[in-house]
Amino acid sequence: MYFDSLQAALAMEGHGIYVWTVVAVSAVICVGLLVLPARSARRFIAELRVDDVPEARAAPGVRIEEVNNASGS
Amino acid sequence: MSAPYASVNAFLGASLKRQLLLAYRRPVDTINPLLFFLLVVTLFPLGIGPEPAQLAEFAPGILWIVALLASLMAAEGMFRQDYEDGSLEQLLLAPQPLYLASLTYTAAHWLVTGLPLTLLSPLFATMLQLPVAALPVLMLSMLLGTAVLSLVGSIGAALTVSLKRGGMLISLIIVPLYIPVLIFAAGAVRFAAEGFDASPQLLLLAGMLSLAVALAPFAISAGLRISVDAG
Amino acid sequence: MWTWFHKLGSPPWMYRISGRILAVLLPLTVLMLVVGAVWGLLYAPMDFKQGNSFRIIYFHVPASVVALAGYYVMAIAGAVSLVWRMKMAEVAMKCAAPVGAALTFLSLLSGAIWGKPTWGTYWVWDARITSMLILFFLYLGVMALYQAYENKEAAGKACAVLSLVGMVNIPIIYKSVDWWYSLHQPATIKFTEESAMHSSMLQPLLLMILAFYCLFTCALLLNMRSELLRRGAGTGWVRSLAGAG
Amino acid sequence: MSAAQSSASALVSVRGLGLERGGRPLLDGLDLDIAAGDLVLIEGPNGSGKTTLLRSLAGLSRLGLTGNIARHCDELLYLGHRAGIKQLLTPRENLAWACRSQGWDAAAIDSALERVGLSGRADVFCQHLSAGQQRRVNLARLYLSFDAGRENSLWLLDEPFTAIDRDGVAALAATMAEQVARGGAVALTSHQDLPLDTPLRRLVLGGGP
Repeated sequence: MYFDSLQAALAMEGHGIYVWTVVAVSAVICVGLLVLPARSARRFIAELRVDDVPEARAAPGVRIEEVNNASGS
Repeated sequence: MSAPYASVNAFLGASLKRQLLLAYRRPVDTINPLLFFLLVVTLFPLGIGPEPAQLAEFAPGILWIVALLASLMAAEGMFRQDYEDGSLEQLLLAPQPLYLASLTYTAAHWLVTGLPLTLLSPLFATMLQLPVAALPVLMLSMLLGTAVLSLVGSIGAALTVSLKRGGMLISLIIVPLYIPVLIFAAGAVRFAAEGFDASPQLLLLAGMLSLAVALAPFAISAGLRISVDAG
Repeated sequence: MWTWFHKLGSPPWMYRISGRILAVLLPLTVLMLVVGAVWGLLYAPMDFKQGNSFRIIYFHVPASVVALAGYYVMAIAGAVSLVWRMKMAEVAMKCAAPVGAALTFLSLLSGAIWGKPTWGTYWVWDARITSMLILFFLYLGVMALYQAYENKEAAGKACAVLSLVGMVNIPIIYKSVDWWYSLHQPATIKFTEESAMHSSMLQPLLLMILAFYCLFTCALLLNMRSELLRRGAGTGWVRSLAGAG
Repeated sequence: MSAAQSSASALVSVRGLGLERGGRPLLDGLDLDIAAGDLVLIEGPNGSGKTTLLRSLAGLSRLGLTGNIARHCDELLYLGHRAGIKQLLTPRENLAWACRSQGWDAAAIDSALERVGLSGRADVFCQHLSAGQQRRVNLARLYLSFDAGRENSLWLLDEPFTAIDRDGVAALAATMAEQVARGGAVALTSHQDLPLDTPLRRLVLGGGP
């Protein structure tokens, strides 16, 4: 280890506050990047199980008629 | 071989003529950016003080930032009218390539916003005490730079024209892309004001213009197709 | 080759395979991050010019490098989605944006904190920092454009176009900012002057860069899985997943 | 006639078309050929996808679309809800622009404007015209297209009778019949029946979800 003691490592000769702040922010962002999407996916699956989304609706049908307008309609 | 060229030329001519005619019949779109420019230029001496030396030092940056903002303002409304009245749909259906149509739209837009700004820039520059020796470089940088701004701005306009609240969005999209123009153009004017040779920056601006002319119409066309479809 | 390409476009296949990749990559990423951080913070020697604040480099530089690379990943995914109309590429593009933006934000924040002991102020218009700020705007622009479109298919296409435009511009922006910086502030201390970096400092940095690349990949895959589930709501594979899981 | 043959002579042929808007399926697996001589009336309640289908046929709409649409027409005329009329141009100028690729001539524009009853207002800015008159400026394009007499011409008309009086509707329908008789094709959406006795194909889009 470069530092003599834990105290020295925390203080880093006066620069500790900056370095450790960056470490903390980085940790928060890294963990957030991994946890947030995973949690959102898990929650989505859980919600699905509760109110079981209905099957995708089929498109309504189309009718093609060949008519002579005079006699038809 | 000559027939397609002739028809392309005829299309470019007709399209440019139509856009310019429309701009002529609605002069407020041309006058507004100029008025905006004048207003903001007036604000700077009031904000930072009237000392000529100080103004002269900031003049290149001020002139170019205001030109950028004026161009941004003008870009926002570029396709709005055509989108709302359905002209864009007809443009997409036309047999002529959309690439050319995008280019003529942008060219017309530049002719009624960027070019007047270029022509009037010596006036604004004089108000801000920019040395007379720097005026030719200023005009040249405006000529090249505002054309790049128009091309880049119309990409943003094409992508946001179908959106209800496009105003702030278009700034966010476009301003980062404007930055190289601001840096080199203001740098060129600054160099000229300090008596150095500004031709490298002007050449870089010319290079950016070539790149923008070649590539921007693809993005504009794609943006217009998406916007008409999404609307 | 084509079957592979075809499979890549299939949401259930992608969901399954990404799960398997993550099972390996995620622990590895965490391990590399922890080892790299401990190595850099506690074992690497101190830089004599900047003192211990230099250790911020082990977070700032990897975040910056990967944030920039992330924009290229996003733009290339956008290009693939436009050219081959591949839905999966569009999902990747959409999901890369927030990850890249978060890393850009980390880069900016760590740069600002680093600035205080180095220059005595939290914000200096240094060329790197300024470029990162512009990159941050580029990311925000793509994300805001996506949000603004109600039709998400149109949103995907519009963002693909915008990120491609951004990709063409990034080298120009970086070069122009470099030139601008050299013009206004000739040669002070630069963050990333690694020319004389000792290998005992460089090794943990390289490890951290690798770790951040892996972190980006993991976060991207996790985001994509979440997005795939949402898009696939109502289709068979998501229903069976909900039933089985 | 087999499918392959019919698609060869079709001005636009649709295969396995699926349409979806806002997560709602509108169409699925539609096969449709519009051949020379066809007059197709697309019907259906509001929100059933009439306009979207017409825009897809024109090639304006691609979002949420699956399947294939192949166009083989030499001339495509699409008139949508938005008129494509510039308020600051006169009817004459608008038409000159609209038919620029046909190589317009002044006489054709005059005659088209006369047939829609706008010959007296040819040089007034469109912003001074009523809504119905503006619609008619747009419809004058149909006459111009008809007079140009291009082969394989396809008209796609979205609600062409909106804001048009009874006589106008009759004249318009007659023009469509002529266009069809001459070997062109027309597809239109409308809430009203065509006052015509030409054979008509009806495409009835589904009655809601």
